[in-house]
Amino acid sequence: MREIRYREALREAMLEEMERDESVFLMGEEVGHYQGAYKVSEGLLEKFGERRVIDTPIAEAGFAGVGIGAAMVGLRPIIEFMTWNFSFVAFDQIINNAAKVYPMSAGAIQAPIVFRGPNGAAKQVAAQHSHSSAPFYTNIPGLYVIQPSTPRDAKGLLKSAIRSNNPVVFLEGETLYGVKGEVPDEGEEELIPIGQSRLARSGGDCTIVSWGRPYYTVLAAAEKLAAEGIECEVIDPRTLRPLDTSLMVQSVKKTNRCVVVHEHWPYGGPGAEIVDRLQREAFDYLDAPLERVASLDVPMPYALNLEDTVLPTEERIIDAVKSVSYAE
Amino acid sequence: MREIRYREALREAMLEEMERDESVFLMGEEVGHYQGAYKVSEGLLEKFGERRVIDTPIAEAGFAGVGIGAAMVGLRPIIEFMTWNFSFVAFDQIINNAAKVYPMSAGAIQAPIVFRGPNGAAKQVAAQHSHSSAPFYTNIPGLYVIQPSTPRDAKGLLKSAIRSNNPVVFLEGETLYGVKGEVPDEGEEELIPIGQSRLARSGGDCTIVSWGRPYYTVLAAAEKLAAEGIECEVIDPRTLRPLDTSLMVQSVKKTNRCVVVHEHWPYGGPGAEIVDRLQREAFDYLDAPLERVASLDVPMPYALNLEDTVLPTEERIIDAVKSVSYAE
Amino acid sequence: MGVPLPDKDDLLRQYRMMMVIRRFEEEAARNYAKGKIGGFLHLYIGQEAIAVAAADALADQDYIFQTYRDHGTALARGMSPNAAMAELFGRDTGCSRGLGGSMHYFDAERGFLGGWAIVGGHMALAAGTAFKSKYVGDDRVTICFFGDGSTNIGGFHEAMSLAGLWKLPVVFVCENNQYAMGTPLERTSPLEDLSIKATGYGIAGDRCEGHDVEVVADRIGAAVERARKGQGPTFIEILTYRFRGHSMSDPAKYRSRTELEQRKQRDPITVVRERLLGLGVEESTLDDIDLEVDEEIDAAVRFADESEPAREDVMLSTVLAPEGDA
Amino acid sequence: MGVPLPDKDDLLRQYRMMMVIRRFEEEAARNYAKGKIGGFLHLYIGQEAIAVAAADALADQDYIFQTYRDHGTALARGMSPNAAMAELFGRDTGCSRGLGGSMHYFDAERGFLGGWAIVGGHMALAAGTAFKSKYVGDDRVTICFFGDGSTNIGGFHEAMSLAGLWKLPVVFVCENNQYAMGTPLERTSPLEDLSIKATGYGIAGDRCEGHDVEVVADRIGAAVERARKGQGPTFIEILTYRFRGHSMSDPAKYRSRTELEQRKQRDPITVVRERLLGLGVEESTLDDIDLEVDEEIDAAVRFADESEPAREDVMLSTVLAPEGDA
Ligand SMILES: Cc1ncc(C[n+]2csc(CCOP(=O)(O)OP(=O)(O)O)c2C)c(N)n1
Ligand SMILES: Cc1ncc(C[n+]2csc(CCOP(=O)(O)OP(=O)(O)O)c2C)c(N)n1
Ligand SMILES: [Mg+2]
Ligand SMILES: [Mg+2]
Repeated sequence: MREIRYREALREAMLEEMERDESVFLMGEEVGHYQGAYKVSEGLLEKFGERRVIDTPIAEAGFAGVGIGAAMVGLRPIIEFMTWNFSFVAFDQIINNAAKVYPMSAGAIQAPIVFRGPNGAAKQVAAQHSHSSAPFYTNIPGLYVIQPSTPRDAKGLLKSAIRSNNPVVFLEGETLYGVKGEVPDEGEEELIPIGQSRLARSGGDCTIVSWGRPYYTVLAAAEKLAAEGIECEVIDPRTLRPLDTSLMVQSVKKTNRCVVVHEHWPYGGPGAEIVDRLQREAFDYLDAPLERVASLDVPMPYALNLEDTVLPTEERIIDAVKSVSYAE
Repeated sequence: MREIRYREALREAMLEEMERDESVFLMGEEVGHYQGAYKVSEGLLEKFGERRVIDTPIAEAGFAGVGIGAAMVGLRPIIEFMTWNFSFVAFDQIINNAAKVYPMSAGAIQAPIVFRGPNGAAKQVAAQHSHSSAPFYTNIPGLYVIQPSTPRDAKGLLKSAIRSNNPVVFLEGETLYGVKGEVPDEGEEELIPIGQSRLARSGGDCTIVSWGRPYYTVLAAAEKLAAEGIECEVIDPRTLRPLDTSLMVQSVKKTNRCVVVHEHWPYGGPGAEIVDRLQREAFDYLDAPLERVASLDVPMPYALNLEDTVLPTEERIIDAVKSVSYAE
Repeated sequence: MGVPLPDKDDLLRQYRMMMVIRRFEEEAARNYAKGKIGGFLHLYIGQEAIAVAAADALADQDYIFQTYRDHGTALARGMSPNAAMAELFGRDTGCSRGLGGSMHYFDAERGFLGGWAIVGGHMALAAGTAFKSKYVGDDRVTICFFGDGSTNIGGFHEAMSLAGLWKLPVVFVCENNQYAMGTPLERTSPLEDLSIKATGYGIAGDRCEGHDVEVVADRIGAAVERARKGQGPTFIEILTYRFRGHSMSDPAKYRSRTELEQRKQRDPITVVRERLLGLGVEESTLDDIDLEVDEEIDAAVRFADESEPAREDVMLSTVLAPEGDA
Repeated sequence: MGVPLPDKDDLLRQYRMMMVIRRFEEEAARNYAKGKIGGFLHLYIGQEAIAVAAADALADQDYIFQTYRDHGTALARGMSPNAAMAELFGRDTGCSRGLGGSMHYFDAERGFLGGWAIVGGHMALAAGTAFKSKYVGDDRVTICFFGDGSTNIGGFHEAMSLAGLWKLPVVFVCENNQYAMGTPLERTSPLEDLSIKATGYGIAGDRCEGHDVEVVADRIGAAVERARKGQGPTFIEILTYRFRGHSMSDPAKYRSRTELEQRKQRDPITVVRERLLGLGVEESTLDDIDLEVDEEIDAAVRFADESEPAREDVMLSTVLAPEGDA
């Protein structure tokens, strides 16, 4: 295996799928000539030309809709939102068109489309540019919602998303683009199935479920906790909808406690859904209430000192693990 | 107390507040000359004139934004969405403007605005017109989200919402508009505080939390269960954000079990949030996992026979209560 | 404009189809009153010439998008009245197997791509199918219908902007029936002539009366031809009128009886009937057609009524498409 | 156009303000490089004449909305460089107490109502404050700035539609700096002249060059006057250019050095400086102004640097406004 960055992993996924299937194209703001606002699509225009790598005007609802329409008649669009914050002007297209055409037509018309782009806080980009969108999209039947934490998952899941016959919301992370990780060597194609969680770290004392940016904070916290004698088992759902709780339940049956750590706001969303599912599916095994470490319930402030407190911190994670472990 | 319909209760709230405060106005599609798509605003145009009861073109993002702008400089708009389904084209205005201007300006500029209209399924209006919007709006800090079940709550909470200095998402129900209930007599002003739940029925065996349309199904189910010897305590949160769990926790400490019944889709939302909070706040008192009865996880079908199965049914509620009660 | 005028047979065929639509919807209204049909039901009565003209102007492979007011367009395109009526009755034999209802007709084989109920929401989809035609180089044209009330919403603007920029093979047809629900156009637009908006998108604009099927076919035909030749999109405003309320729950009190009566003078069906009589067609020929249509629609009602209800397993299995080899 | 030409003193004042903006942003860029400022930083360098002209055309009570490229407009309106710089440094003394940052400047007392970062999202807000002026009958005018790249999005369309329909006292100023991030206008618009779009909304359209503060003040002034007289909104396209990249992370490789150099020939500051010299103002007078401005901006940086960081209690207590007597 080689080590590449998350950004490169995404690019490879798109490149391979575009080479494999002529019906796949990439559309969005600055994806072509500018090489992508975050350089995820670097080089793709040169390789595939303006027909398949399409720069758009600023009209998210419009080009999301164009993608859905094209998908309805056989193409496989990848629609890049420069960030998921801008998907909110296209929210109706996703909930009412992408997620509805297959069911409303009773299965006559599919919408194989991927909406992707960076999600969540970057660094100091403030309230309008720091949304974690998973709570909005995971509620909606008819969609898949994927949020990969590692380069390998990013690549393998994006490839699966592009080949899926259903609309996929694919949440990346601006702060993850530079993360390096192992990815299968060239020529070794890996498709990671949608809807399977992954064991990221083994441990018998406490289960932590986490994904996206805080996933790395969790891994760091787990090391510190291990040094104090608390071994955490870390599970990454990878796909948020449909949610695969099998590994989580298995783990909780062993550890008897669990902390869910996520970047989105506390109310509802995958965080609450995971708690809901686990308290039901592992009720008899829980020695402590399920805890959550979420972003603080405030719009993201600009100042760095505050942003750092809003996002899930190592300290808050460690405290939560200790609290459910009745430690200290 | 007199009995009036939910629709009339809302109308009275608007009328009284518009009489009281010149800065309150009503804006939306068909609110004036047509007397409201669902006749909630009937008579208001005649009473207040075109200056204060404003028919708009079909441009939800536009008139939602106009309302927010007007609120920023001292007016108190009531923006009617003909249904909340149409708020999705205005989603960005609500999340990025209404909910953000006060925090982003560090408290310099308020946005006292009410967005209101019918939410959830009506009858056979199919997939694009049957959304339950609470999961989307409750996630967002900076908003209040209110979903009253009874005429009295509708009136008292709408009045509070109009007087609030914050943006309020006010979710009504097309199928609730005709519901009759007691409301304080004319002249007896009642402001129901935002953020207080209400005990709707007392019982010692099982707690049920419910609101909106299924609230009535729950009350009916509770009668049937009572006949079988299971006494349910029913709590209506009324305000979904901020969520007041005090009565729920108190009740669960007594009944040791709880079922949450709601119209929105199962993944996340207030349903999961309530479970999350209760398993934490009443962990030691739970004799069974918290159960949820939700809308089925499908886009709403048109056919009535199917719609009836998608919405929470009496049967599913009774089964859930029995299941957490380990009955039968 | 290069499109040949239809001859007598064409006119007869068009007459018949308009009658099918009219009678279909009259029966639908009756069955709505009886409680056999639920939800929203938006009738197209008065606007039939547009659907029929458009169907004539299009080729078999073309794509069609309509709003919730979609029965006429679907029937004109060739959807069977049986499948259309069964959908309204919520039956498994319906064109959307009872899952879509009146507002969400689909007939994928005929390129009828819905039935959409969010104002402006379907317009970008139409730009999308046109985009696909450009992408793969087929010579399909997409036609997209919407109302006068739909020209203020963002969805309209973005679809027009992208179609204009990319010169997509799409025809945007604004069926201006003067009202958006209860709101007359003059209360939502400072412009009386909506086709002026085309200028802002650098696309061709056109405008015509909608009661004469031949005129409409001619004008839509010209736009379709432009699109097919790669000359880009057209925005056509067609002036029409709906004789019924916005939907079944609307008594349409916002307009005068006189206005309605005046408009009924230009009932597209009467117009074509009179033209046919003028061309020497026997009254009895037309009456025979009427009878035949009556029977066809009655049969559709019976078919719908006798069909199996929509199925739960279909509902549950059509939330997500099966995965397979992409 | 009814607006008197500014005299020498006015020009000197305008020159000074343009220098304040220019130097402010140059310092901001420097401090961004030093890591004192984070997030996105969009510079207005090259466009200063517009902000200064607009400030002159407006009355004290008027309302202003700008995009994320908001420093110039806020400073021209009278925001102190101290408060502006402290905001970039994320300090409690900033104009948004460190919560907003570069993209979300607010100065409610001066009617500067943000600093908005979603393209098109603020335009309806501007229609809203104008709506309020009509509602209460005050004679305030709202001005709303946005870029050339913002004319394809729904938010633009809906704001223009409503403002046109209701004849609201608002002036929409499109600062056409030729690029939306890396995309030149010709790749997002089939029209070269964006002001044509005004026609589709039944509102007044205008278009002018943006490097000459006097011309811009004149044209915006006329539009403001129209709005104040109740004659409805105006859409003005002002042709300008940004000398820097879209934001600090953009090296602006998508344009040629020649193009940039050509545009710098029409630097609005040089233009006004030369005009002043032509009017007989001494070079030394201008140099004195420059020095004064340098000191003012240096002081602002010191002020920012020495200020207390943004406060957690402020953040937590400004999510929701306190309730009280409404
Ligand atoms: C975004 C949105 N807002 C509101 C509605 C409710 N609504 C349905 S049809 C309609 C009127 C549309 O009028 P028009 O576009 O003229 O079409 P017509 O019904 O006359 O065919 C309205 C307001 C909707 N479906 N979608
Ligand atoms: C809805 C939305 N989409 C995308 C973006 C990302 N974005 C920020 S500025 C910008 C370019 C805007 O160009 P223009 O309107 O010409 O303004 P300028 O930056 O040139 O002043 C883009 C694409 C955004 N902020 N909002
Ligand atoms: Mg109409
Ligand atoms: Mg620009």
